[in-house]
Amino acid sequence: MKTLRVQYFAILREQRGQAEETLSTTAGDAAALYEELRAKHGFTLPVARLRAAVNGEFAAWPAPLKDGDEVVFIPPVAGG
Amino acid sequence: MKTLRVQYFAILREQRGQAEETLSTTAGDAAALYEELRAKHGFTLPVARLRAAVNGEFAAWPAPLKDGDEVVFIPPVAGG
Amino acid sequence: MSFRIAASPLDPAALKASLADAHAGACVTFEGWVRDHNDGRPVQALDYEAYGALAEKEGARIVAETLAKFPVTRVVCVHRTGSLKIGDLAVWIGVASAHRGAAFDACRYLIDEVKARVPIWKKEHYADGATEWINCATRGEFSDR
Amino acid sequence: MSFRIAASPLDPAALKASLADAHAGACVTFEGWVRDHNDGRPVQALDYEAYGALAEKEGARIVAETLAKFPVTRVVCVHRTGSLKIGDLAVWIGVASAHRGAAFDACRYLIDEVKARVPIWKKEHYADGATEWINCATRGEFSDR
Repeated sequence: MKTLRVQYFAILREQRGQAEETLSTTAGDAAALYEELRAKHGFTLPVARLRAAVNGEFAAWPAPLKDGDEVVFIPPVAGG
Repeated sequence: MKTLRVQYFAILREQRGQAEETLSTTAGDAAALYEELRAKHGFTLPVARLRAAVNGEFAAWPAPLKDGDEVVFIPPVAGG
Repeated sequence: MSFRIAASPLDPAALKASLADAHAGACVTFEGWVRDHNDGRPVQALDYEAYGALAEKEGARIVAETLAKFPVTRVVCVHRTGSLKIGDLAVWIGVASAHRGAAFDACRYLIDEVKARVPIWKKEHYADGATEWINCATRGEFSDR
Repeated sequence: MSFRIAASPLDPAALKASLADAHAGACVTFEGWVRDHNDGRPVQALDYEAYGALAEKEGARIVAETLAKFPVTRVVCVHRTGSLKIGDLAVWIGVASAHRGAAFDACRYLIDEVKARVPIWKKEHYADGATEWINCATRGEFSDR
Protein backbone atom coordinates (compact mmCIF):
# COMPACT_ATOMS: atom_id res chain seq x y z
CA MET A 1 0.00 0.00 0.00
CA LYS A 2 1.41 3.36 -1.01
CA THR A 3 0.15 6.89 -0.46
CA LEU A 4 0.17 9.08 -3.55
CA ARG A 5 -0.83 12.59 -4.43
CA VAL A 6 -2.75 12.91 -7.72
CA GLN A 7 -3.42 16.17 -9.55
CA TYR A 8 -6.14 16.48 -12.18
CA PHE A 9 -6.28 18.92 -15.07
CA ALA A 10 -8.82 19.87 -17.71
CA ILE A 11 -11.33 17.14 -18.60
CA LEU A 12 -10.04 14.84 -15.84
CA ARG A 13 -10.40 17.60 -13.23
CA GLU A 14 -13.98 18.19 -14.33
CA GLN A 15 -14.86 14.50 -14.41
CA ARG A 16 -13.25 13.95 -11.00
CA GLY A 17 -14.88 17.07 -9.59
CA GLN A 18 -11.69 18.17 -7.85
CA ALA A 19 -8.17 19.27 -8.76
CA GLU A 20 -6.20 16.98 -6.48
CA GLU A 21 -6.41 14.24 -3.89
CA THR A 22 -4.20 12.13 -1.71
CA LEU A 23 -5.01 8.44 -1.93
CA SER A 24 -3.80 5.01 -0.94
CA THR A 25 -3.47 2.32 -3.55
CA THR A 26 -1.95 -1.07 -4.25
CA ALA A 27 -1.40 -0.13 -7.92
CA GLY A 28 2.23 -0.70 -8.86
CA ASP A 29 2.34 1.79 -11.65
CA ALA A 30 0.51 4.83 -13.02
CA ALA A 31 -1.23 2.84 -15.75
CA ALA A 32 -2.80 0.51 -13.19
CA LEU A 33 -3.68 3.46 -10.97
CA TYR A 34 -5.43 5.18 -13.86
CA GLU A 35 -7.52 2.10 -14.58
CA GLU A 36 -8.48 1.93 -10.91
CA LEU A 37 -9.48 5.62 -10.89
CA ARG A 38 -11.21 5.37 -14.24
CA ALA A 39 -13.47 2.60 -12.97
CA LYS A 40 -14.25 4.64 -9.87
CA HIS A 41 -14.82 8.08 -11.43
CA GLY A 42 -15.96 7.31 -14.95
CA PHE A 43 -13.08 9.01 -16.76
CA THR A 44 -13.85 8.83 -20.47
CA LEU A 45 -10.33 8.92 -21.89
CA PRO A 46 -8.62 5.54 -22.36
CA VAL A 47 -5.14 5.25 -20.89
CA ALA A 48 -3.68 5.02 -24.41
CA ARG A 49 -4.65 8.66 -25.03
CA LEU A 50 -2.94 9.95 -21.89
CA ARG A 51 0.60 10.60 -20.87
CA ALA A 52 1.81 10.27 -17.29
CA ALA A 53 3.96 12.59 -15.22
CA VAL A 54 5.54 11.51 -11.95
CA ASN A 55 7.11 14.04 -9.59
CA GLY A 56 6.90 16.83 -12.13
CA GLU A 57 8.41 15.01 -15.10
CA PHE A 58 7.02 12.96 -17.99
CA ALA A 59 7.22 9.23 -17.26
CA ALA A 60 6.90 6.48 -19.86
CA TRP A 61 4.02 4.05 -19.37
CA PRO A 62 3.48 2.03 -17.27
CA ALA A 63 5.33 4.56 -15.06
CA PRO A 64 6.25 2.66 -11.84
CA LEU A 65 5.21 4.34 -8.60
CA LYS A 66 6.63 4.44 -5.09
CA ASP A 67 5.22 5.72 -1.85
CA GLY A 68 4.92 9.51 -1.75
CA ASP A 69 4.98 10.06 -5.51
CA GLU A 70 3.05 12.88 -7.14
CA VAL A 71 1.16 11.69 -10.19
CA VAL A 72 -0.47 13.61 -13.03
CA PHE A 73 -2.41 12.10 -15.93
CA ILE A 74 -2.06 14.29 -18.98
CA PRO A 75 -4.98 14.38 -21.43
CA PRO A 76 -4.29 15.19 -25.11
CA VAL A 77 -2.89 18.70 -25.14
CA ALA A 78 -4.32 21.61 -27.11
CA GLY A 79 -2.22 24.70 -26.64
CA GLY A 80 -1.76 27.45 -29.17
CA MET B 1 14.40 62.52 -82.66
CA LYS B 2 12.20 62.07 -79.60
CA THR B 3 12.01 63.93 -76.31
CA LEU B 4 11.96 61.72 -73.21
CA ARG B 5 11.89 62.19 -69.47
CA VAL B 6 14.31 59.97 -67.55
CA GLN B 7 14.25 59.43 -63.79
CA TYR B 8 17.25 58.05 -61.92
CA PHE B 9 17.25 56.17 -58.65
CA ALA B 10 19.86 54.90 -56.22
CA ILE B 11 23.28 54.23 -57.73
CA LEU B 12 22.23 55.64 -61.12
CA ARG B 13 21.00 58.86 -59.49
CA GLU B 14 24.32 59.25 -57.71
CA GLN B 15 26.38 58.47 -60.79
CA ARG B 16 24.26 60.85 -62.90
CA GLY B 17 24.37 63.52 -60.20
CA GLN B 18 20.67 64.30 -60.60
CA ALA B 19 17.32 62.58 -60.13
CA GLU B 20 15.76 63.35 -63.50
CA GLU B 21 16.26 65.02 -66.82
CA THR B 22 14.46 65.68 -70.05
CA LEU B 23 16.50 64.76 -73.10
CA SER B 24 16.35 64.33 -76.86
CA THR B 25 17.58 61.13 -78.41
CA THR B 26 17.53 59.09 -81.58
CA ALA B 27 17.58 55.84 -79.54
CA GLY B 28 14.69 53.63 -80.61
CA ASP B 29 14.42 51.72 -77.35
CA ALA B 30 15.36 51.92 -73.69
CA ALA B 31 18.29 49.53 -74.09
CA ALA B 32 19.89 51.73 -76.72
CA LEU B 33 19.15 54.83 -74.66
CA TYR B 34 20.86 53.28 -71.64
CA GLU B 35 23.98 52.51 -73.65
CA GLU B 36 24.02 56.09 -74.90
CA LEU B 37 23.67 57.46 -71.34
CA ARG B 38 26.14 54.97 -69.94
CA ALA B 39 28.81 56.11 -72.38
CA LYS B 40 28.10 59.73 -71.45
CA HIS B 41 27.82 59.42 -67.65
CA GLY B 42 29.96 56.43 -66.79
CA PHE B 43 27.20 54.28 -65.31
CA THR B 44 28.85 51.14 -63.96
CA LEU B 45 25.95 48.70 -64.21
CA PRO B 46 25.66 46.80 -67.50
CA VAL B 47 22.22 46.85 -69.11
CA ALA B 48 21.84 43.12 -68.42
CA ARG B 49 21.62 43.87 -64.69
CA LEU B 50 18.89 46.47 -65.07
CA ARG B 51 15.20 46.39 -65.72
CA ALA B 52 13.37 49.10 -67.58
CA ALA B 53 10.13 50.86 -66.76
CA VAL B 54 8.28 52.99 -69.29
CA ASN B 55 5.43 55.28 -68.25
CA GLY B 56 5.28 53.80 -64.75
CA GLU B 57 5.22 50.12 -65.68
CA PHE B 58 7.87 47.44 -66.17
CA ALA B 59 8.79 47.01 -69.83
CA ALA B 60 10.65 44.04 -71.30
CA TRP B 61 13.98 44.81 -72.98
CA PRO B 62 14.66 46.36 -75.40
CA ALA B 63 11.58 48.42 -74.41
CA PRO B 64 10.62 50.49 -77.48
CA LEU B 65 10.21 54.21 -76.87
CA LYS B 66 8.06 56.92 -78.41
CA ASP B 67 8.14 60.65 -78.06
CA GLY B 68 7.10 61.87 -74.62
CA ASP B 69 7.73 58.59 -72.78
CA GLU B 70 8.92 58.55 -69.19
CA VAL B 71 11.78 56.10 -68.70
CA VAL B 72 13.27 54.61 -65.55
CA PHE B 73 16.25 52.25 -65.43
CA ILE B 74 15.91 49.96 -62.42
CA PRO B 75 19.12 48.78 -60.75
CA PRO B 76 19.10 45.44 -58.87
CA VAL B 77 16.62 45.88 -56.02
CA ALA B 78 17.43 45.36 -52.34
CA GLY B 79 14.34 45.91 -50.22
CA GLY B 80 13.63 44.19 -46.93
CA MET C 1 15.42 32.77 -24.34
CA SER C 2 12.36 32.00 -22.36
CA PHE C 3 9.09 30.15 -22.17
CA ARG C 4 6.45 31.33 -19.78
CA ILE C 5 2.86 30.58 -18.80
CA ALA C 6 0.89 33.74 -18.00
CA ALA C 7 -2.46 34.08 -16.24
CA SER C 8 -2.96 37.70 -17.30
CA PRO C 9 -3.05 39.44 -20.72
CA LEU C 10 0.14 39.48 -22.78
CA ASP C 11 1.87 42.67 -23.93
CA PRO C 12 3.17 41.97 -27.44
CA ALA C 13 4.99 45.31 -27.75
CA ALA C 14 7.00 44.67 -24.58
CA LEU C 15 7.66 41.07 -25.59
CA LYS C 16 8.92 42.13 -29.00
CA ALA C 17 11.13 44.81 -27.45
CA SER C 18 12.84 42.04 -25.48
CA LEU C 19 14.05 40.54 -28.78
CA ALA C 20 15.91 43.70 -29.83
CA ASP C 21 19.49 43.02 -30.79
CA ALA C 22 21.84 44.97 -33.06
CA HIS C 23 22.93 41.70 -34.72
CA ALA C 24 19.38 40.77 -35.74
CA GLY C 25 18.02 41.68 -39.17
CA ALA C 26 14.82 39.65 -39.05
CA CYS C 27 12.07 39.18 -36.52
CA VAL C 28 9.21 36.75 -37.03
CA THR C 29 6.32 36.60 -34.59
CA PHE C 30 3.42 34.21 -34.27
CA GLU C 31 0.27 35.14 -32.41
CA GLY C 32 -2.50 32.68 -31.67
CA TRP C 33 -5.82 34.51 -31.51
CA VAL C 34 -9.12 33.17 -30.22
CA ARG C 35 -11.23 32.80 -33.34
CA ASP C 36 -14.98 32.66 -33.60
CA HIS C 37 -15.24 29.18 -35.06
CA ASN C 38 -13.66 25.73 -34.93
CA ASP C 39 -14.49 22.83 -37.21
CA GLY C 40 -17.46 24.84 -38.46
CA ARG C 41 -18.92 25.42 -34.98
CA PRO C 42 -19.41 28.99 -33.67
CA VAL C 43 -17.14 29.58 -30.67
CA GLN C 44 -17.89 32.25 -28.04
CA ALA C 45 -15.03 31.89 -25.58
CA LEU C 46 -12.15 29.66 -24.52
CA ASP C 47 -10.60 28.51 -21.29
CA TYR C 48 -6.94 27.54 -21.27
CA GLU C 49 -5.61 25.47 -18.41
CA ALA C 50 -1.98 24.43 -17.90
CA TYR C 51 -0.01 22.07 -15.74
CA GLY C 52 2.20 25.07 -15.03
CA ALA C 53 5.38 23.50 -13.66
CA LEU C 54 5.70 20.84 -16.35
CA ALA C 55 4.50 23.22 -19.08
CA GLU C 56 7.32 25.64 -18.29
CA LYS C 57 9.84 22.78 -18.13
CA GLU C 58 8.75 21.35 -21.48
CA GLY C 59 8.53 24.82 -23.00
CA ALA C 60 12.09 25.59 -21.91
CA ARG C 61 13.23 22.36 -23.59
CA ILE C 62 11.53 23.39 -26.83
CA VAL C 63 13.23 26.79 -26.67
CA ALA C 64 16.61 25.11 -26.09
CA GLU C 65 16.04 22.76 -29.04
CA THR C 66 15.12 25.73 -31.21
CA LEU C 67 18.33 27.55 -30.32
CA ALA C 68 20.33 24.40 -31.09
CA LYS C 69 18.63 23.73 -34.44
CA PHE C 70 18.41 27.23 -35.94
CA PRO C 71 20.88 30.15 -36.12
CA VAL C 72 18.67 32.59 -34.21
CA THR C 73 19.68 35.26 -31.74
CA ARG C 74 16.64 35.46 -29.41
CA VAL C 75 13.49 33.46 -28.72
CA VAL C 76 10.52 34.24 -26.50
CA CYS C 77 7.28 32.29 -26.06
CA VAL C 78 4.44 33.08 -23.67
CA HIS C 79 1.16 31.16 -23.41
CA ARG C 80 -1.97 32.39 -21.67
CA THR C 81 -4.14 30.52 -19.22
CA GLY C 82 -7.61 31.49 -18.05
CA SER C 83 -10.79 32.66 -19.77
CA LEU C 84 -10.32 34.28 -23.16
CA LYS C 85 -12.82 35.81 -25.53
CA ILE C 86 -12.87 36.17 -29.33
CA GLY C 87 -9.85 38.14 -30.56
CA ASP C 88 -7.82 37.65 -27.39
CA LEU C 89 -4.18 36.70 -27.62
CA ALA C 90 -3.61 33.10 -26.48
CA VAL C 91 0.05 32.62 -27.37
CA TRP C 92 2.87 34.93 -28.47
CA ILE C 93 6.10 33.69 -30.00
CA GLY C 94 8.88 35.92 -31.25
CA VAL C 95 12.19 34.97 -32.87
CA ALA C 96 15.01 37.28 -33.95
CA SER C 97 17.88 36.26 -36.19
CA ALA C 98 20.47 37.68 -38.57
CA HIS C 99 18.64 36.28 -41.63
CA ARG C 100 14.96 35.71 -42.20
CA GLY C 101 14.92 32.03 -43.14
CA ALA C 102 16.04 30.91 -39.69
CA ALA C 103 13.52 33.20 -37.97
CA PHE C 104 10.60 31.76 -40.00
CA ASP C 105 11.73 28.16 -39.51
CA ALA C 106 12.40 28.56 -35.79
CA CYS C 107 9.08 30.31 -35.15
CA ARG C 108 7.21 27.57 -36.98
CA TYR C 109 9.10 24.87 -35.10
CA LEU C 110 8.28 26.51 -31.77
CA ILE C 111 4.54 26.76 -32.28
CA ASP C 112 4.29 23.26 -33.74
CA GLU C 113 6.18 21.73 -30.81
CA VAL C 114 4.35 23.82 -28.20
CA LYS C 115 1.00 22.68 -29.56
CA ALA C 116 2.08 19.05 -29.66
CA ARG C 117 3.97 18.72 -26.38
CA VAL C 118 3.26 21.35 -23.74
CA PRO C 119 0.60 20.34 -21.17
CA ILE C 120 -1.94 23.05 -21.91
CA TRP C 121 -5.61 22.32 -22.54
CA LYS C 122 -8.33 24.26 -24.27
CA LYS C 123 -12.03 24.21 -23.54
CA GLU C 124 -14.31 25.74 -26.13
CA HIS C 125 -17.61 27.38 -25.28
CA TYR C 126 -20.06 27.26 -28.16
CA ALA C 127 -22.88 29.56 -29.14
CA ASP C 128 -25.43 26.87 -28.21
CA GLY C 129 -24.11 26.68 -24.63
CA ALA C 130 -22.22 23.41 -25.06
CA THR C 131 -18.54 23.07 -24.19
CA GLU C 132 -15.77 20.75 -25.28
CA TRP C 133 -12.21 19.99 -24.22
CA ILE C 134 -10.38 20.00 -27.56
CA ASN C 135 -8.78 16.68 -28.58
CA CYS C 136 -10.42 14.91 -25.65
CA ALA C 137 -13.62 13.64 -27.25
CA THR C 138 -14.19 9.90 -27.09
CA ARG C 139 -16.67 8.34 -29.44
CA GLY C 140 -19.98 7.21 -28.00
CA GLU C 141 -19.25 6.59 -24.36
CA PHE C 142 -19.10 10.20 -23.16
CA SER C 143 -19.77 13.64 -24.45
CA ASP C 144 -19.97 16.97 -22.71
CA ARG C 145 -21.93 18.49 -25.55
CA MET D 1 -4.96 44.15 -48.06
CA SER D 2 -2.40 46.78 -48.74
CA PHE D 3 1.15 47.57 -49.68
CA ARG D 4 2.58 50.94 -48.84
CA ILE D 5 5.87 52.85 -49.01
CA ALA D 6 6.39 55.08 -45.96
CA ALA D 7 8.89 57.90 -45.49
CA SER D 8 8.36 58.08 -41.73
CA PRO D 9 8.69 55.49 -38.90
CA LEU D 10 6.27 52.56 -38.90
CA ASP D 11 3.90 51.81 -36.02
CA PRO D 12 3.79 48.02 -35.70
CA ALA D 13 1.08 48.01 -33.03
CA ALA D 14 -1.30 50.01 -35.22
CA LEU D 15 -0.42 47.91 -38.27
CA LYS D 16 -1.10 44.71 -36.37
CA ALA D 17 -4.40 46.06 -35.05
CA SER D 18 -5.48 46.53 -38.68
CA LEU D 19 -5.28 42.73 -39.13
CA ALA D 20 -7.79 42.00 -36.36
CA ASP D 21 -10.59 39.72 -37.48
CA ALA D 22 -12.85 37.42 -35.47
CA HIS D 23 -12.32 34.66 -38.07
CA ALA D 24 -8.54 34.69 -37.70
CA GLY D 25 -6.79 32.29 -35.34
CA ALA D 26 -3.22 32.95 -36.43
CA CYS D 27 -1.18 36.05 -37.10
CA VAL D 28 2.38 35.91 -38.42
CA THR D 29 4.45 39.05 -38.74
CA PHE D 30 7.83 39.68 -40.30
CA GLU D 31 9.93 42.68 -39.37
CA GLY D 32 13.12 43.60 -41.18
CA TRP D 33 15.47 45.39 -38.78
CA VAL D 34 18.62 47.29 -39.67
CA ARG D 35 21.41 45.10 -38.37
CA ASP D 36 24.94 46.10 -37.49
CA HIS D 37 26.71 43.93 -40.05
CA ASN D 38 26.40 42.61 -43.58
CA ASP D 39 28.69 40.03 -45.17
CA GLY D 40 31.01 40.44 -42.21
CA ARG D 41 31.30 44.24 -42.60
CA PRO D 42 30.22 46.55 -39.72
CA VAL D 43 27.24 48.65 -40.81
CA GLN D 44 26.38 51.99 -39.15
CA ALA D 45 23.31 53.16 -41.05
CA LEU D 46 21.19 52.53 -44.15
CA ASP D 47 19.40 54.60 -46.73
CA TYR D 48 16.39 53.13 -48.48
CA GLU D 49 15.20 54.70 -51.70
CA ALA D 50 12.14 53.64 -53.70
CA TYR D 51 10.62 54.30 -57.07
CA GLY D 52 7.43 55.00 -55.18
CA ALA D 53 4.74 54.73 -57.84
CA LEU D 54 5.99 51.48 -59.35
CA ALA D 55 6.93 50.07 -55.91
CA GLU D 56 3.34 50.48 -54.72
CA LYS D 57 1.99 49.00 -57.95
CA GLU D 58 4.28 45.95 -57.78
CA GLY D 59 3.67 45.59 -54.03
CA ALA D 60 -0.10 45.59 -54.61
CA ARG D 61 0.38 42.82 -57.20
CA ILE D 62 2.35 40.75 -54.69
CA VAL D 63 -0.40 41.22 -52.10
CA ALA D 64 -3.03 40.16 -54.64
CA GLU D 65 -0.99 37.05 -55.56
CA THR D 66 -0.66 36.21 -51.86
CA LEU D 67 -4.41 36.42 -51.32
CA ALA D 68 -4.97 34.19 -54.37
CA LYS D 69 -2.39 31.56 -53.37
CA PHE D 70 -3.02 31.21 -49.62
CA PRO D 71 -6.21 31.02 -47.51
CA VAL D 72 -5.48 34.13 -45.47
CA THR D 73 -7.90 36.73 -44.17
CA ARG D 74 -5.77 39.91 -44.11
CA VAL D 75 -2.39 41.06 -45.41
CA VAL D 76 -0.49 44.30 -44.79
CA CYS D 77 3.01 45.26 -45.93
CA VAL D 78 4.75 48.59 -45.39
CA HIS D 79 8.31 49.42 -46.42
CA ARG D 80 10.32 52.38 -45.18
CA THR D 81 12.35 54.83 -47.23
CA GLY D 82 14.89 57.33 -45.92
CA SER D 83 17.79 57.15 -43.49
CA LEU D 84 17.64 54.37 -40.92
CA LYS D 85 19.95 53.49 -38.07
CA ILE D 86 20.78 50.18 -36.39
CA GLY D 87 17.68 48.57 -34.90
CA ASP D 88 15.24 50.62 -36.96
CA LEU D 89 12.30 48.92 -38.61
CA ALA D 90 12.73 48.80 -42.41
CA VAL D 91 9.79 46.61 -43.40
CA TRP D 92 6.71 45.29 -41.63
CA ILE D 93 4.55 42.47 -42.96
CA GLY D 94 1.56 41.00 -41.17
CA VAL D 95 -0.72 38.17 -42.23
CA ALA D 96 -3.80 36.86 -40.44
CA SER D 97 -5.53 33.58 -41.25
CA ALA D 98 -7.79 30.95 -39.74
CA HIS D 99 -4.92 28.44 -39.46
CA ARG D 100 -1.24 29.02 -38.88
CA GLY D 101 0.27 27.19 -41.85
CA ALA D 102 -1.19 29.63 -44.37
CA ALA D 103 -0.09 32.64 -42.32
CA PHE D 104 3.52 31.42 -42.19
CA ASP D 105 3.61 30.51 -45.88
CA ALA D 106 1.97 33.74 -47.01
CA CYS D 107 4.24 35.92 -44.87
CA ARG D 108 7.31 34.16 -46.23
CA TYR D 109 6.06 34.50 -49.80
CA LEU D 110 5.43 38.21 -49.32
CA ILE D 111 8.87 39.11 -48.00
CA ASP D 112 10.64 36.93 -50.57
CA GLU D 113 8.74 38.53 -53.45
CA VAL D 114 9.06 42.06 -52.09
CA LYS D 115 12.81 41.66 -51.80
CA ALA D 116 13.09 40.23 -55.30
CA ARG D 117 10.69 42.45 -57.24
CA VAL D 118 9.81 45.78 -55.64
CA PRO D 119 11.95 48.72 -56.84
CA ILE D 120 13.53 49.63 -53.50
CA TRP D 121 17.25 50.11 -53.05
CA LYS D 122 19.49 50.00 -50.02
CA LYS D 123 22.72 51.90 -49.44
CA GLU D 124 24.86 50.74 -46.57
CA HIS D 125 27.12 53.08 -44.60
CA TYR D 126 30.09 51.26 -43.09
CA ALA D 127 32.11 51.96 -39.98
CA ASP D 128 35.11 52.95 -42.13
CA GLY D 129 33.12 55.69 -43.90
CA ALA D 130 32.62 53.77 -47.15
CA THR D 131 29.17 53.22 -48.66
CA GLU D 132 27.69 50.68 -51.03
CA TRP D 133 24.46 50.21 -52.96
CA ILE D 134 23.60 46.60 -52.19
CA ASN D 135 23.51 44.23 -55.19
CA CYS D 136 24.91 46.96 -57.44
CA ALA D 137 28.62 46.26 -57.23
CA THR D 138 30.39 45.59 -60.52
CA ARG D 139 33.75 43.91 -60.48
CA GLY D 140 36.79 46.09 -61.22
CA GLU D 141 35.43 48.93 -63.27
CA PHE D 142 33.78 50.93 -60.49
CA SER D 143 33.55 50.93 -56.74
CA ASP D 144 32.15 53.46 -54.33
CA ARG D 145 34.18 52.01 -51.49
